[in-house]
Amino acid sequence: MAILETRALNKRFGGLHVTNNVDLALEPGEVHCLIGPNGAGKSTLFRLVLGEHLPSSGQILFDGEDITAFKPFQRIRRGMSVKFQVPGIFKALSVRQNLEIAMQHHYEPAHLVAEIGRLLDFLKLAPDADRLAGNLSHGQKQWLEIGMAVSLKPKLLLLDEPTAGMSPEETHATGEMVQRLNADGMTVLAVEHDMAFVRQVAQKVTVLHLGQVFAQGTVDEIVADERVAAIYLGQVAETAHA
Amino acid sequence: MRKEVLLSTLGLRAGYGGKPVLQGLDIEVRESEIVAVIGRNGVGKSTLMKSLIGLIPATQGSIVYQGKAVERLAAHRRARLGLGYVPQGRDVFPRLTVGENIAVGGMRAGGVSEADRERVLSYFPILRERWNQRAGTMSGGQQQQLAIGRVLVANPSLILLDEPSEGIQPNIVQDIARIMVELNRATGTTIVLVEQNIDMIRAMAQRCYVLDKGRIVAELERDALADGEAMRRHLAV
Amino acid sequence: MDVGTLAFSALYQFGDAFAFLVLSACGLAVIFGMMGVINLAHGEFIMCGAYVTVSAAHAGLPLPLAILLGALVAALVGALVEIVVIRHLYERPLDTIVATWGLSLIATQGTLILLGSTMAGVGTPFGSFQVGGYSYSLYRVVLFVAALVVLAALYALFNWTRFGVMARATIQVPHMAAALGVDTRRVYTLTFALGAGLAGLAGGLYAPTMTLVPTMGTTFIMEAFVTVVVGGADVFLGTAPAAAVLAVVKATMTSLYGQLFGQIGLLLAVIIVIRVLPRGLSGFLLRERA
Amino acid sequence: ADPIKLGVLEDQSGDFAAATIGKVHAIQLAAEEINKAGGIDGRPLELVIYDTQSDNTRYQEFMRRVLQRDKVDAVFAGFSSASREAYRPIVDQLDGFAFYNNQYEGGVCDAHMIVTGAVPEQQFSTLIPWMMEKYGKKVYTLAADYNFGQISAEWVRNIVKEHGGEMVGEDFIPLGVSQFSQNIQNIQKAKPDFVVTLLVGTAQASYYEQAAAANVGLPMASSVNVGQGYEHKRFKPPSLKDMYVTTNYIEEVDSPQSKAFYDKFKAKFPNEPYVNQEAENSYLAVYLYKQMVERAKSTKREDIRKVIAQGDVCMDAPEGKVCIDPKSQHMSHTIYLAHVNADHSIDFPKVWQDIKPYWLGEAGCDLTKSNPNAQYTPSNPPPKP
Amino acid sequence: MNATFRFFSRLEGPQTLGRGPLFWLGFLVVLAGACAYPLFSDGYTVGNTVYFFTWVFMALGLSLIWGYGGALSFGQTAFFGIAGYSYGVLTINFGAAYGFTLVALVLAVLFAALFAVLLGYFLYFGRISGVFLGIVTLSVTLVLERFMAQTAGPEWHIGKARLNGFNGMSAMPPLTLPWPGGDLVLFPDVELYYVVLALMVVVYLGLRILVNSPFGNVLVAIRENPERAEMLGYDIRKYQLGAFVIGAMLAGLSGVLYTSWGQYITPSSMGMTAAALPIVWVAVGGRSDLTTTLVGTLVVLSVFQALTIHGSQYALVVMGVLLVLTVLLAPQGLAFAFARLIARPFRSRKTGDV
Ligand SMILES: Nc1ncnc2c1ncn2[C@@H]1O[C@H](COP(=O)(O)OP(=O)(O)OP(=O)(O)O)[C@@H](O)[C@H]1O
Ligand SMILES: Nc1ncnc2c1ncn2[C@@H]1O[C@H](COP(=O)(O)OP(=O)(O)OP(=O)(O)O)[C@@H](O)[C@H]1O
Ligand SMILES: NC(N)=O
Ligand SMILES: [Mg+2]
Ligand SMILES: [Mg+2]
Repeated sequence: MAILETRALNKRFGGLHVTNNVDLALEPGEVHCLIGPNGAGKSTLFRLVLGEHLPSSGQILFDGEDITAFKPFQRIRRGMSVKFQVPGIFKALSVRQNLEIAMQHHYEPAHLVAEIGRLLDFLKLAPDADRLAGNLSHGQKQWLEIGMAVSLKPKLLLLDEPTAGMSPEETHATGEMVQRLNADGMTVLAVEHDMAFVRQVAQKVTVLHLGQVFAQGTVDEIVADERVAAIYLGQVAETAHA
Repeated sequence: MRKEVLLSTLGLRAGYGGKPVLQGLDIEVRESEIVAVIGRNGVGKSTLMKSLIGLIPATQGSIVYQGKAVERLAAHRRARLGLGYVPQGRDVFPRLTVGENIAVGGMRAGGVSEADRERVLSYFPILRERWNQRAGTMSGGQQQQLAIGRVLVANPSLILLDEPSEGIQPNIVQDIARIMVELNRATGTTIVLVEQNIDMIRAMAQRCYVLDKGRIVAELERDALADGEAMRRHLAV
Repeated sequence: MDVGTLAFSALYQFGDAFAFLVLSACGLAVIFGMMGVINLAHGEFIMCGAYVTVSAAHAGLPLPLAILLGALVAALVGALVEIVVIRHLYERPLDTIVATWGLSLIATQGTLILLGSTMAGVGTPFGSFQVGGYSYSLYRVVLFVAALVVLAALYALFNWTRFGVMARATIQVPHMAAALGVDTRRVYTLTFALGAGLAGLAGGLYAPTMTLVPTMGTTFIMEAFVTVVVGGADVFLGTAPAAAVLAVVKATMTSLYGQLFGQIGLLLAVIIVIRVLPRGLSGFLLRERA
Repeated sequence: ADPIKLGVLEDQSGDFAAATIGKVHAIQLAAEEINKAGGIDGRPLELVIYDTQSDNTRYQEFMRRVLQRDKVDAVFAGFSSASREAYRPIVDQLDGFAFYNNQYEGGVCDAHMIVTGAVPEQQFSTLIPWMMEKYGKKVYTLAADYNFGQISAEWVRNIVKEHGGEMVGEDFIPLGVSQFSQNIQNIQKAKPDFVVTLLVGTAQASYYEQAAAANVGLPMASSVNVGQGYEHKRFKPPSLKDMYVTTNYIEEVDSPQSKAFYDKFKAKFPNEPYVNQEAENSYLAVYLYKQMVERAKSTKREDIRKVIAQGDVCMDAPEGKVCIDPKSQHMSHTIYLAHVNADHSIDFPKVWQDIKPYWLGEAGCDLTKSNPNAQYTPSNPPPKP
Repeated sequence: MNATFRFFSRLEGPQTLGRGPLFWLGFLVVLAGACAYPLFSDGYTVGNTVYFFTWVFMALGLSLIWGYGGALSFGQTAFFGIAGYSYGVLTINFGAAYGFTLVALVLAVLFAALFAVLLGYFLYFGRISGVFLGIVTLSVTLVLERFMAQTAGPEWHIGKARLNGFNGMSAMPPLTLPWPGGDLVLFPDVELYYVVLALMVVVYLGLRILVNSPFGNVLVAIRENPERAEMLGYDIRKYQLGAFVIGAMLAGLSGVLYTSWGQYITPSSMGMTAAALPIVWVAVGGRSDLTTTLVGTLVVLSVFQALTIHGSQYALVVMGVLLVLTVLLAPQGLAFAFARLIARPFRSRKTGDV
């Protein structure tokens, strides 16, 4: 059974049909990448899945349960979590407190401090633990938000452009982290424009275009697809980090 | 023959409320050059850009633009001298329409001419399509295109680009690189580029500073840029 | 009583309420809508406009000029206040509540000390006219027209002029506006001065019809806030329809059940409108605009 | 000798300041005169003055302060009835002695209080029949929507009915309202012979200007305007034309005592915009206090009340002769009918001598026998024994 | 010993200023001073101090809603008034015997809570936020004021209790404590002082525990970024509602104490000026901390009163100037600015590197 499934999902903003009859199914344990041109509707699809937007029509199922009408927090509690495209952190709180707020209901109070410490190390934010999160650099904010999302130990992790603003090195490290989480059984759905990252982690790729599923397959199949190259990748897409 | 220096800093120091980030930076950007600045996350690349445009004050050192010390000038004055700035994270005006965002971009030049607007819209056709959409409801990549277009309409003589490829689909990244290079060739517009995307750096930059912990730790000339491995090493310092 | 008389009187009452709501609110709306500053000294700018107008009229200036002078002086005071106080608070808009409350204390009590507890009025110009057995004050019609003119001028200013776009950009992302060459400080000062000047204009326009005391501004405050809130964040789209809706509510309730219910009706209308349209009427009008 | 201390709590700032700064000045004037003349029984009078800022909580704070910290012998306090009600429990609790020198809606039956202001039975039993006789029997009331306005309107209603008249309308206006277009229309529709305006506060006074601008042109009657807020001085003529007010004093009162008082007042406070009835009430209250203390040879409240109980505490005030009624501890007054002319000058078509504050006593308040510390109204009278 | 330590550790955290043995030593010294002070003072000063104390609860409640939860409630006085009137109605009808005044106190606070649940549900579940929340709450309190002001007529009564319009309701008994050998009537004097002081300490410590608990963490998170907080799985509306109701109960407690203190409650207690005052106290003190709110409220109240006593007609002008200067010169509040200077040895809260 699919862990996440959308059925004939539609979203309109005024005259704009942004999500157009999307059927998408995620198998448990897979790393699935969602790519597509700017404005294709990727972030919108995320927001629909998370309940930030309500669909104009269609259904969303999570773990077999129809969650279409659920409030966002209810969906999170059933085992999703998310890193947004624009970093969403608690700017006026310390990095440590950011993590504490994320983790306090998922760990025993006795273990909380140690767990936070481990995560801080993992995120390479230990030296910055007591700084205000709002004062981190852009990339550091991305890391912090990924850390918060991961700390919920979700079944399904949604990542919207997790590596935007990261150096190739860090992008790679993020990829490795995704792979590790996946190895522990987490399902991941990631939106990315960085094909190196997609190539590194994706087991399956869906291309969204004009709100519709445009193509689907393995990374190799997608990269080889000339139609995808035409709308999205361009000619010399793949030389650098292949 | 070397062109004249358009922008230079000497011993530039800047930071946030008493916390120093830039630790005495000397850079030189010559007329009609495309210079890249690279470095890991948090080393101070964006801080450099912000202090060049004047969004944070220089605590020490000087910034000379067109032979004139500008480090004490307010941001809007520097903009009026011809500096354009595309920030990291886009910062479009969310409740203004696309068209109004473009109009604000042209403010320093006293208005947007028909020709400039058409030129920018031809670079980014989505902006024409969404002329009356509120910028805050555009997708991330669309906003990034708007942020770039908004600066280009005013024909700045120096553009500060902070990670312009962020969030942009691969083929448009290539387009942007191409547009910038063409612009540079055609009008002599000078560009300072902060990027993590090696392809883009290589496609655009003629020279490159490597930044670490608020200091310049290396300067790479054109040929060094060709060496992908070396570049990657520097980005991972 | 015939239908025409009835219709005219309903229209007159509506127009009267509408004018009061619009003129009370527009200064506050500009400052709140554009700058996010909740100006609790709004009433004192109104008082300032009224006092200047009346003093000038006593000194022999023709009333229309006196009113404009009132607006101008209020605008200048507003500019000064912006430069000395408000400018330093944009990062923390809620603190402006306290600061402007302090300013309002200074203004009311300062006026009391300097100019005494009351000021003699100038009398309402233009006399009255008769429709179907009722006589009406012609000046109230002038107020209604003034309200329409102010609305139209504001709309044009903010949507069709460079200043308007600049101001809105500055309010939304100030550092970016500056980086694009907008002199944000000047925009702030001018915007605040404009709001203060509009408040002064309201004071000047109503001065001939009211008691002049240092606390006179408070009688405008409730209507002003209610209108701004019902209008929502986009003041230029919101203020006019909000004032229209509220004027209907107020005029109807007042004529049916008296002034108390006119007032309570206004307040309840706010609560209901916000519940139904959490972002005000302008939020509603803009919702589907792509 | 030890001074006698008098606490003064009046609003010198805020909404009510226009009508009350003069009260403080009147008390200062009286105290200065008394001290020049050797004080009260040889003891100088010392004033402890606080600005209550038109704020009820300040009355509560400062009433405690004057009674407990400053240990004053008596307090002169309050303009609005709400402020009086705010401090009254504290006066009762701390067993103080307070003078309320203000015209009000009447009905306070409290042995800790002396009221020198006029009450509705004094102002309306004179005003309303006179108006009905002169202008006709159809009456419209426009009143402030709170205790003073509602209770006064009730008096008007009762008196109009007693005299065979008809109420053709009643509008109540919340305090602070300044816009009257609808009320003006209501009045025109009801076609009364005259309008009783019981409008309180500076905002509500805007009615006169607006009614004049709409050319309502009806005679008006009031117990509160002109005498308190000197609207005829503040608005441009002829907006108050044909307004009739019953008041126990205004500066236009044309008698030698009044002239003398007015001249002394203006000499000491040349910038005073107007000497209103509350200023006179406050002024006479100081002299009344002097007389009572001297007769009681004590400043203790119980001793003073024994003097009052004799029923002959009277004096010649600027308005004329006034006396304290022992049952209610309110005052009898000379009531002037002030008429505002088109040019806002005042004449007095009628003067009533020695009008008693009869209602409380008749209704059953008798402070010589018991002290209920309560406020009554015609529709909520004292329980019958 | 260990238990004591654990208790104190729950009182501390990143959400509150002041921690460590030194801070608590200072706290105990201040508390001891507060306990001893009536012995050296007169009835007026003690009664006046109680008067100041009565407002502190409303300020602490607003600090919780606004400073911690990020929702500016401009209508705390509505709860203040509801509880004050409820106390009046209950005690006028049922008297003060058998400690009923305490029952009335609890019931009155519960009425305020009930009203807050209704209003809060309407607000938060309707997703009203930002200044709109402020204006709706202000409107509510103004409606109550307008309505109560016109209840002068005899038809407006609840049981024996006349609402009595703008003039306000009086003649309710003060709080009484059942006491062996006759109830203790809590007039504004030493007895009331100790009762209110005890209440204040309990509320202060209780709120410290609350804001440093996971509940407090989430509240602060909502203030910073409600969307993110929701995306961490928190039903933010419930947390906001919780804080709102607690804040309302504290305002209600202030209302009851005030009503009992002066045996009087008036519609003006819910009016515009009254509604603005709590915001001033809290903002001047430093809204994002309980201690600064408490200290700031007491400072503002006493400074303003002192100014009114000694400042003659200039008092209000000086108050205005002080407010403006405070906002300009002490951006995080007066108490915070002082605390930063004085509390260094107490290892003040880490605020990052701004
Ligand atoms: N609230 C809205 N009102 C109108 N249009 C909207 C709204 N939100 C999104 N859109 C439009 O919907 C389309 C899809 O946006 P979305 O953010 O999902 O794109 P995306 O695939 O994530 O793109 P990107 O790669 O640039 O982030 C865009 O054209 C955008 O302009
Ligand atoms: N507003 C701020 N206040 C305080 N410190 C800040 C602020 N912005 C950035 N910093 C700090 O300054 C340092 C440099 O940040 P900067 O944004 O310049 O890095 P960057 O090189 O652009 O990184 P990235 O590649 O992640 O964008 C970092 O340590 C960051 O935490
Ligand atoms: N006592 C009065 N007029 O309120
Ligand atoms: Mg997106
Ligand atoms: Mg950066």
